[in-house]
Amino acid sequence: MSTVATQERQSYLDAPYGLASWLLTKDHKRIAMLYLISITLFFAVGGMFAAGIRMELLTPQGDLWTSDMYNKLFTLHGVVMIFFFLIPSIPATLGNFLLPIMIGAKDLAFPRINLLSWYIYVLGATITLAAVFNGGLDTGWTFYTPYSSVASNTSVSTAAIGVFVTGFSSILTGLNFIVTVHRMRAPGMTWFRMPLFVWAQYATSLVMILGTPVVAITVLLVFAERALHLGFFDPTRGGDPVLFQHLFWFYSHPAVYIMILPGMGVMSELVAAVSRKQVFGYGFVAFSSLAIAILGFLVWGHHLFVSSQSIYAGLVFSIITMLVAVPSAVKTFNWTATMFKGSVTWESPTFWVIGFMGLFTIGGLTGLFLATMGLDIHLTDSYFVVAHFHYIMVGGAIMAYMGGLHFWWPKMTGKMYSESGAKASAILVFLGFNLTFFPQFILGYMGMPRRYHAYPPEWQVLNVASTLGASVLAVGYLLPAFYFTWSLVKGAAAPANPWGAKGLEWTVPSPPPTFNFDEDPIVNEPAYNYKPAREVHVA
Amino acid sequence: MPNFTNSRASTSLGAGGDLESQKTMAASHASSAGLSAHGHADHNPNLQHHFYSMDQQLEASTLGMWVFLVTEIMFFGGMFMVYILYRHLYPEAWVLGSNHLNVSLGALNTGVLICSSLTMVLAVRAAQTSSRSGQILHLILTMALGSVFLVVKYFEYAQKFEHHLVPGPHFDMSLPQANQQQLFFSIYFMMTGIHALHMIVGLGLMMTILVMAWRGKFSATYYTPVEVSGLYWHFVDIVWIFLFPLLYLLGAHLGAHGG
Amino acid sequence: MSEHVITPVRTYVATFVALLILTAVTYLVATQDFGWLNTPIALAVAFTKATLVVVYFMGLRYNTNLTKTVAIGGFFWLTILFGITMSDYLTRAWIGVPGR
Amino acid sequence: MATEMDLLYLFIAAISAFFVVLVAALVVIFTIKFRRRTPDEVGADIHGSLVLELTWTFIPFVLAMVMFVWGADLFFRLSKPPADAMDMYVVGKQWMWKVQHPTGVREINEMHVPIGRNVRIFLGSEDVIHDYSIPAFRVKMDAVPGEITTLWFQATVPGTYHLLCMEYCGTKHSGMIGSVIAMEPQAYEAWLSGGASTASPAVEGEKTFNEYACVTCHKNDGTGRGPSLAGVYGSTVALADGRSVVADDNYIHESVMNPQAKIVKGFGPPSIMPPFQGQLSEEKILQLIAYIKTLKPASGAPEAAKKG
Repeated sequence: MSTVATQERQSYLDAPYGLASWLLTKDHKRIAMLYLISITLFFAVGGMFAAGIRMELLTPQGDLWTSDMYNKLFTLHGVVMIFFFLIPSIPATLGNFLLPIMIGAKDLAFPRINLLSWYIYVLGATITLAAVFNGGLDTGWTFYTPYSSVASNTSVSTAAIGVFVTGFSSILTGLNFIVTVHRMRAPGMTWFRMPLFVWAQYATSLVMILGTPVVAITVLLVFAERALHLGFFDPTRGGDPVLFQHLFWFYSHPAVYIMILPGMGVMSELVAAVSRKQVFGYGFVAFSSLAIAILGFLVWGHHLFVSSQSIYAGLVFSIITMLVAVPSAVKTFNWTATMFKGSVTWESPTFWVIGFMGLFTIGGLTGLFLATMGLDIHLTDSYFVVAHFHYIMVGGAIMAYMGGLHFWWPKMTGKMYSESGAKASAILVFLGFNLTFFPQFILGYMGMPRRYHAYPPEWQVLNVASTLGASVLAVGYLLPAFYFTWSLVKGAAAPANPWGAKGLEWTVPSPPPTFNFDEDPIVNEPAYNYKPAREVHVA
Repeated sequence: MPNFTNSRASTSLGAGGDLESQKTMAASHASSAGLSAHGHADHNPNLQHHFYSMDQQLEASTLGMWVFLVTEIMFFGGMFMVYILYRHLYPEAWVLGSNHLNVSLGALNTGVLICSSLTMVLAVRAAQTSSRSGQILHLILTMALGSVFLVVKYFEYAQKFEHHLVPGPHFDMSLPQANQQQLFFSIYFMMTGIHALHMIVGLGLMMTILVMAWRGKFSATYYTPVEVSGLYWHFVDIVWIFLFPLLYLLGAHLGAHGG
Repeated sequence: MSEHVITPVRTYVATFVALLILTAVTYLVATQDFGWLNTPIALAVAFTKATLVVVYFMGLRYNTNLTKTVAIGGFFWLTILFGITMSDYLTRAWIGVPGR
Repeated sequence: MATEMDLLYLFIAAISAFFVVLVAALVVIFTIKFRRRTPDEVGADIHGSLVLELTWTFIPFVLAMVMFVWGADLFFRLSKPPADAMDMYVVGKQWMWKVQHPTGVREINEMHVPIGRNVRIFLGSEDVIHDYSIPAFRVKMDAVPGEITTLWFQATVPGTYHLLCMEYCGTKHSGMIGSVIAMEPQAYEAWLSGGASTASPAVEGEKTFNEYACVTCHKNDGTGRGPSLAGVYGSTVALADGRSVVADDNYIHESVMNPQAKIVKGFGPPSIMPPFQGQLSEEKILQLIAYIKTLKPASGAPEAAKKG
């Protein structure tokens, strides 16, 4: 192992040193680290709100928090987790760090705009936190009018501006990725030699570019209605509250694909690397990312089946929602097929892969229940929906984010983390997660509404189980904080390719130098080109 | 922990296969991806380190601006959606509301913006032909026309305030279908307000480009900032091209045009 | 595309004049009552003006096919938002009244 | 309907369980069976197979379509209330449900219904969006301010069932609950007669119709300045601008709130009817509609309203 070479060559972590060099950096790897720190903070904040919710639901009568406090808790849990953790999580950290290296570029197309994206994220976060500290927000993360524009007296306007500003952070990230993938690929890196992670990031960026501006204007209209009396959605002045729902879900459903597509990209990489095998059906997996991104824009109406939407429009939305489930199924089957006849390691990333496969499949399939119009009448706005989207977002996106973080941690920090700690954390998260959210499917079918501060007593047992699961889940998520920081201090130096994986990022030392490559790479073989042992050319 | 050591000579991934053949093959790929021959980058002071050639930098910047303009299209698209629905639900109220708008000022503004597009494009052309004076002249003209647009806008808004046509507590409720007209004016103010904001941002952009042009930074080999801000300016003009007929000319054929 | 083609001033001025004429046309057409045709004409004229600006002033002519797809893609996505949302509002009354 | 929904639920649950078990089992089996034996072992050189891809694209597609068709059919049947249903008027107001029976008996947060009869509910909201939901009957519909929505069900087993508001509506969203009491028909009639004998919505509607001087313009014999409302409910009305609309609840609701929106042909723009936005509460409008529904075209009336 060429450990000596890593030391004398300056890695991006210690090239220029000092706070200013970090806060004014234009290096995509450092910006990824800045994002990593900020979104981990917000993951903790969102997690605390979730803990507040779960503690309240231990007892049927709402005796821990007042109902106003509870409404603020679930609203802020939603806003913080979605806008400040899930949407930026994989694209802004793993995506920012790896995309340029994976396609052989020195940096993203617009490094300064990349830094601006982080500052806009910080600005948006500050404004939203300002809203949290003076009155909080109790409209639900969905801001439904006319409650948000007329009836709520919490600081909806400030939170609306906070979300509006944060939206531009993900627009700029998306813009950067699209231009980089189109214009900055190394010689020889054709579209079909790109890693599937890059395909997923590209598809996610399309959704960021085409969807986020619509929620920006929608949230701005709510702000204008509250602050300037412009009555867009005000029923007393002829406005239509359902129009808000159309505009809001036009972005917010594709937003859930912004959250899951990068996770799928990470999974394609991890499955290939842990089984050291070409991803099964590369082309199908790549195009299913694009299919999900594009079809994702035609299905938002399945959130409006019971909100006086025309039943004929409901038909169109329901049938296309069924179509958008097919690419996800194709991906899942392709990942499973990739592991067939692979050489599957039992190192920690495999635990996250298996966790993802189990939970994401349940999450995806429960989406079919809600896409079926007949069932949605009973299930919408119940805990069934809460369980479904948590299985996708926590079971899918966060499990993949954790897996990706573990898989690329040696590359990003140059340190190895404790394998046993990672395996324990994966198991705890898997068990805690299932104990938290599976009972909610049953609660949902029994009719327990979401966002309820107090509930009829016969549902208490399942809620207690769910809260128990939530505490196990919390421990599972806290563990990495310990062994990752421990690895930074005491971790062994990571070799260039600890997992023996294929990909341009594994050909550069860990942590990589500031400009990624000493010599510009030339690519002349397909991605995941794992050759059987005898042909390995050992220099 | 075994790993695939990479031969120091080149970081190519190929297992086996001699170096020379890879280089020639890659070079052919290089030209297709618009990169100059591998390793040899244009030596232009404005070339940023992570680009290979000025062409690649220009293409990336224009593509970047076009993708940004798509986000602006979707941004204004949200407001047009509100416009379309409420015009479908309350057609008469829309015509009544539109009759309150001053069509001549609107038409004047459209003309002003089209002229500013012309001067903008001549400014870009002046940069392409490295004529510093041309750049400065046309940039100042564009900014002047932009300011004229904003001044005319100010007068229009002043008129609306006078006639109590601003939605809110002092909206003139005696108008027929007052609530629905209040909806029309909500959309009118939101769309033209956001458009005016974009004009102001555009003027700020022009100012920075003017300063850079003054310092003679732009020439035939490096005019990306001028072209990119030109794209933005033309987009703002296109938005107004759609706003004018949809807001101002609704009830024109009914002839009842108030001040 | 190493050498960027510089458009002669004539083309720019011609596009400029065309745009002014089209604005006048929009105004004149709007003052005549063509019934339901008024809006489609206004939109058609606005679209031609917009395409003129995009193709000539914004130089989409010389750009790569990718930039062209980006520009067209942007407007196409608008039609998705408008079309499907309006499909809800236009078909709400189809359910009719029970018993009829 | 509820049992069929349970059937559909079990059908999809079975398919989902099958695929979850299939994927989970395969993943675990492959991880164990093909575990890495030597440190530099590499997986087999398999790229993919078109046949497999097509099969696991086609099969999920077919299954999804079956779910779609069954679900859509059930949804349509649940969206079209039968004609013979008993009308109930429910108005959601921040954090309580005001219910009115066809005979006029009023209730708050409670609703007594006879079993074995179709019950159709007209939903209005006075402030924000609420959602009238009875999980036991598997029905739910949003109450949107500015609109009237409908839902229907048929209670089969007597008992008390939860009534829950299922669209977030503010502080006491979780307090906006109540119960639906399904009773034997005779018990329901007994309860009804025992209840406060207030006038039925139609009678209340007629009182409002006279009180707000609607009767001065809307005369049944068509001689009034406004269009005759006899038999208008459900008929197709030709409008002044050439469009023709079905006169359903929302049309009447909108025409009362903002008469200029859809002016009937012959009573050309501008309509002389003042807007009642803000003057009439949702409840009063629901009663007005109940009254208008009782107006049948008088036999031989000169200008009988056009049949739908």
